[in-house]
Amino acid sequence: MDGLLPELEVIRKDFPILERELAGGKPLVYLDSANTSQKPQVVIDTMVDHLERHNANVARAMHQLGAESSEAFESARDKIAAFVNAPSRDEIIFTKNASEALNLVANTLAWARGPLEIGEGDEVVITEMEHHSNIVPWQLLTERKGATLRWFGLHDDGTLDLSDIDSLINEKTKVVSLTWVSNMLGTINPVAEIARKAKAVGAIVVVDASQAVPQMPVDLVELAEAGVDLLAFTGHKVVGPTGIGVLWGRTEILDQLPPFLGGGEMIETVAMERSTYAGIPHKFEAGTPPIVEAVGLGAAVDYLGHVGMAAIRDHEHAITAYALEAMATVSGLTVLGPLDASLRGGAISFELDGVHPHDVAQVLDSRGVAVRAGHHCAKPAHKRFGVQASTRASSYLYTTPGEIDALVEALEYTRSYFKLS
Amino acid sequence: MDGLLPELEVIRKDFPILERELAGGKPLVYLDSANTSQKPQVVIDTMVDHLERHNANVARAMHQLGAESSEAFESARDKIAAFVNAPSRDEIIFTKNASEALNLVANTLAWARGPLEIGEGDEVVITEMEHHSNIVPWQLLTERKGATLRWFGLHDDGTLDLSDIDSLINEKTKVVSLTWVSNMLGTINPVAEIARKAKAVGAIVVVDASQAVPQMPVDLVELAEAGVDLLAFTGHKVVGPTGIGVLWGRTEILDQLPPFLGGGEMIETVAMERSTYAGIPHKFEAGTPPIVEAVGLGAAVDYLGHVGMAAIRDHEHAITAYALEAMATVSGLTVLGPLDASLRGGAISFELDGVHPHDVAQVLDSRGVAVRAGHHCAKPAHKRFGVQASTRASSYLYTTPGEIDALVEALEYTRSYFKLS
Amino acid sequence: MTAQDLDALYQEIILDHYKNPLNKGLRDPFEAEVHHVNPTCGDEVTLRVHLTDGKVSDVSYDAMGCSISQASTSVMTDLVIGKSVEEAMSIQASFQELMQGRGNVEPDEEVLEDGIAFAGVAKFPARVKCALLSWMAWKDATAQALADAGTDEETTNG
Amino acid sequence: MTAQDLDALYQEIILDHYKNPLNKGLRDPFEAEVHHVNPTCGDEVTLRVHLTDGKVSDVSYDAMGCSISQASTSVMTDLVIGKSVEEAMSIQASFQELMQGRGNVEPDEEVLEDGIAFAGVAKFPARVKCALLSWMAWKDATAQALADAGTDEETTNG
Ligand SMILES: Cc1ncc(COP(=O)(O)O)c(C=O)c1O
Ligand SMILES: Cc1ncc(COP(=O)(O)O)c(C=O)c1O
Repeated sequence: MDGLLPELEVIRKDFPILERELAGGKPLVYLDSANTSQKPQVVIDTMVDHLERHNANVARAMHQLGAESSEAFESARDKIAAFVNAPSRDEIIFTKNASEALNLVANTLAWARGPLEIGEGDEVVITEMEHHSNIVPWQLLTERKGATLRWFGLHDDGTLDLSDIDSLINEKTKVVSLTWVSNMLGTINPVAEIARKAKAVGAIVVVDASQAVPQMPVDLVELAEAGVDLLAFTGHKVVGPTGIGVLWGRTEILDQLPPFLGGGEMIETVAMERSTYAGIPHKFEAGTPPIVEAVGLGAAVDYLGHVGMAAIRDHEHAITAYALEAMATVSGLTVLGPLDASLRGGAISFELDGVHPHDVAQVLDSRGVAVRAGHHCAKPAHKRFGVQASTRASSYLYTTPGEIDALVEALEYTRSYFKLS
Repeated sequence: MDGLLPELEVIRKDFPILERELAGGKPLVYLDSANTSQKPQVVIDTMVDHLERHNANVARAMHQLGAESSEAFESARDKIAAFVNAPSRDEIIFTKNASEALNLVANTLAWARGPLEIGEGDEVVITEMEHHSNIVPWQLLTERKGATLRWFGLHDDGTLDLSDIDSLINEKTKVVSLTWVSNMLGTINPVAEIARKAKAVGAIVVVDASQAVPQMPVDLVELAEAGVDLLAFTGHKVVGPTGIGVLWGRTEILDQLPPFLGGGEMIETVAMERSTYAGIPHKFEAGTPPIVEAVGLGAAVDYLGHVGMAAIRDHEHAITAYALEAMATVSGLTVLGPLDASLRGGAISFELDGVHPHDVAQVLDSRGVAVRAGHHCAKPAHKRFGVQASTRASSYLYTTPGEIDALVEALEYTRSYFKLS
Repeated sequence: MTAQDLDALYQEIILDHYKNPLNKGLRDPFEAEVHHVNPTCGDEVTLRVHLTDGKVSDVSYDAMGCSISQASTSVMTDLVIGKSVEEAMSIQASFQELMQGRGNVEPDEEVLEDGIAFAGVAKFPARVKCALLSWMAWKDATAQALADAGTDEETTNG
Repeated sequence: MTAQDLDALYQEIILDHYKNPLNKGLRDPFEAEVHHVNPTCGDEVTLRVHLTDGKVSDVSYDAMGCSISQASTSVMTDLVIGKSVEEAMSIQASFQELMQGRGNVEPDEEVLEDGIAFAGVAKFPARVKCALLSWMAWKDATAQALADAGTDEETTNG
């Protein structure tokens, strides 16, 4: 098959969990990577080495362990900045996950004064395919500030309906926030094009790249040129640990935003009467940061960089194309989202006529096939397609065509288990 | 020496980093545990096992890995609830650190409406010995809402000056937030007594237990009875990993607070127009939580529980008494904070006449002794004592009297290095 | 999980109730109506209770969800309709205990009848919420109806 | 770090400047005054610059901090006072480059004079900020003085 990672079997060996045996001696077929990715040994080992040999708090400690830990932590920032080609490494802010990164933006905008202030009559624009983490923060912001939330709708094929872009993005628009790749439909959105439109009216552009960064090369210099101001992603979906996310922001914007959480590390000086704040990135990193998590994430992006993000994109594309084709042979199966693999990422949500997604996932699990069932934190998108829930299979760099075969075989078994054939 | 942990050498073997050799072949003398604690092998191994064998996202997944991961994550909550004897396990909210826990409270209070709303004329009371993470959030809240920040001063011996408690805590007081154990002075504050006063005027009582939970048995049922409403601590100081903190809150208060971060997991249902939110603890846990960190923290509190928190308190007490006595022999050394070990925790900040804390820490480091120098995120307390910075030695369950001897010897060396004798 | 576990989960009785649910639909009269959601998957139930003289006269519902949640709703209505509120509450408690028992609670067939078919569900933490959705909705609705009745009485008495 | 490293850090020259700092105190006249802090440890410097005809006529300061930061301030004033602004800026740049070079930059004694004693500091990331505190303050103050002068000229020309 064209496009697969050439050393797929070697890569699989890097991920210890892929050798896991499930109940009944079933091998694991992990197709839930859009939910969270598995971790290569090198990420785990790097974290262990840090905890066993270099553990200390950062920034504050003068001793050798402190210097080692600070060095490891700050070079993780360098690595991540390089991985997404950030204009400046100080623009990389560590959060606890992508959700916190998005909330950081919405929450500080609520307290911003001056040009970034949002109030009555102002509008925030999102899309109907957003993850809840890119909906609720904007609902909270607009409700609290008396602004209006608006959104792009979707075409039946799962792409964004941009027909009303000129009325949606107008001089009242203060923020446009959208996902680059949908975690439900798989759709890849034209973020640069939308960013240019938003810039033209002076709006801030926020991109949720939680599903994009794992799957494709990201060039923030280029995106910044198109007008993207802030971008969020999460560690656990890029073969890194939980407990860490990343917010990238353009320096001029970050400098204008008020602080988010207050406390240790984010200050310049503190008196009981008033405090002044540090510059970026520390201004937004109150308290002891996720140190071993940053170190793990550094190892993760090194690992992905070593495999090559272009190669990973091609692999995902090949697997997705193969999966879409194979799944089309299952009768009663309807894919939600674009059917052309080149327009989408590797998350494939579907319906199976007559079987509820929970039951699909349960039967699949009895065959060792791990998929997700539910609304995948994208309830409005499900509603748009008239369904309450769906089943989602999602691949990653370690996924083989054989695992897709196992999925399809398990889907056929599901149909027969529920006596549908 | 009375009170030391009986199996101290066995305990030390549990902490791999304690075998670390520093530059020049020096053994590590780690006296920076108030900054962050070291991790026992069982915490590291539990995290590795989770990452290598059970890694999956929680709450959302129907498959076996998902069930295992969710079970591990939620039983960590059970363990932590039991460790601090929380009235209900659903009152344990995972945050990224203690700073986020404190900010969660201050930030949601800023948006609270009804009885918890804070506005002009209202007062928030803290103390002069707070960590910046328990100062800045309240400065932000009071500034933003037009309320007034007030604070307890300190006696020369480093204890709280409670002489004006009746005027400080009055009918305008909406929140009283204070540290249980000072990270700089070591002082243990009478939180129950202050909570009772605060309750009498209907104020919310927040306790920063970042330095207390590591060092002494904590009984939240008892504290709740005294009137404590919310309590924060941080994973990395209780031999757990970074990236996780805990907020405990009384159900009635948590239910009244609006959501903090919006997104996945914290919702009941989401529509584009409006959302409704889940009950506690999930309401305050937006996005993928720190899963492997919670699992690690669960192992950490199991470990501490196994050693016994009363035994750890006695050990800390014995080591602190020994250290205070030994340090008194160093000429020109002044301890900041109570000199009676029974009134304090194990963090000992001091001044050495004629040598700046940076330089003290640097020379100590050349002898393998790791201490912290600076303001320890407690600038106002330093200012109160007329100093800009101090050196701080802090012990934990793995600290030996021999390490205190090494500290004192290194302090003498520092004096001679800077030609003070 | 194995094929055997799967069969333990999807008992014939469950699949029967799923295909042919009892007491389906929303009916009048009713004293309380609630809407419950399973936040994880979006499964929903709208449920009404009608009480007369301390008895559960009717439970009607409109629900969307998986086989487990649908079958559980059907079994629940069948078990509680016609019982005294007290008895029904105790059945609810038994079922909830069974579901939350992680597979360690022995079900009482006398009390739970077809409900014992859900014993296997208790071993699947992710599915426990499915099985409990309508039972919790019923408990909530009944509590509301009783509270309103109490208020009415108070009002009447006052 | 070893005792040798310690001696490499605390060069005699550094300890001399620490004990007997040059140009200490705040003096008039000055065109700009700044206050810089090291957020980690609270070390502070208040620093004034006096420029005349493109020359650094005076740098005066009030500072609290460790031996490295105090000695560095003393050396800095000694190096820049009397130089042209341009030359002083280039000395500042050399010193900053040395400090941020992680021990891989060879110091130029011609340019940095006593400043080369700080070469050892570059290997201690936690201390680099100490050594740079007053140098960054001087750069900031000088930039402000120049900007103000520019504005004044503009105002005069306008
Ligand atoms: C008393 C006290 N409060 C709060 C904190 C903040 O904890 P964290 O940095 O983990 O948020 C600390 C530790 O740094 C502390 O000692
Ligand atoms: C598109 C998208 N946005 C946001 C998130 C939130 O990420 P996290 O749960 O790590 O905060 C996710 C993943 O759950 C996602 O897929």
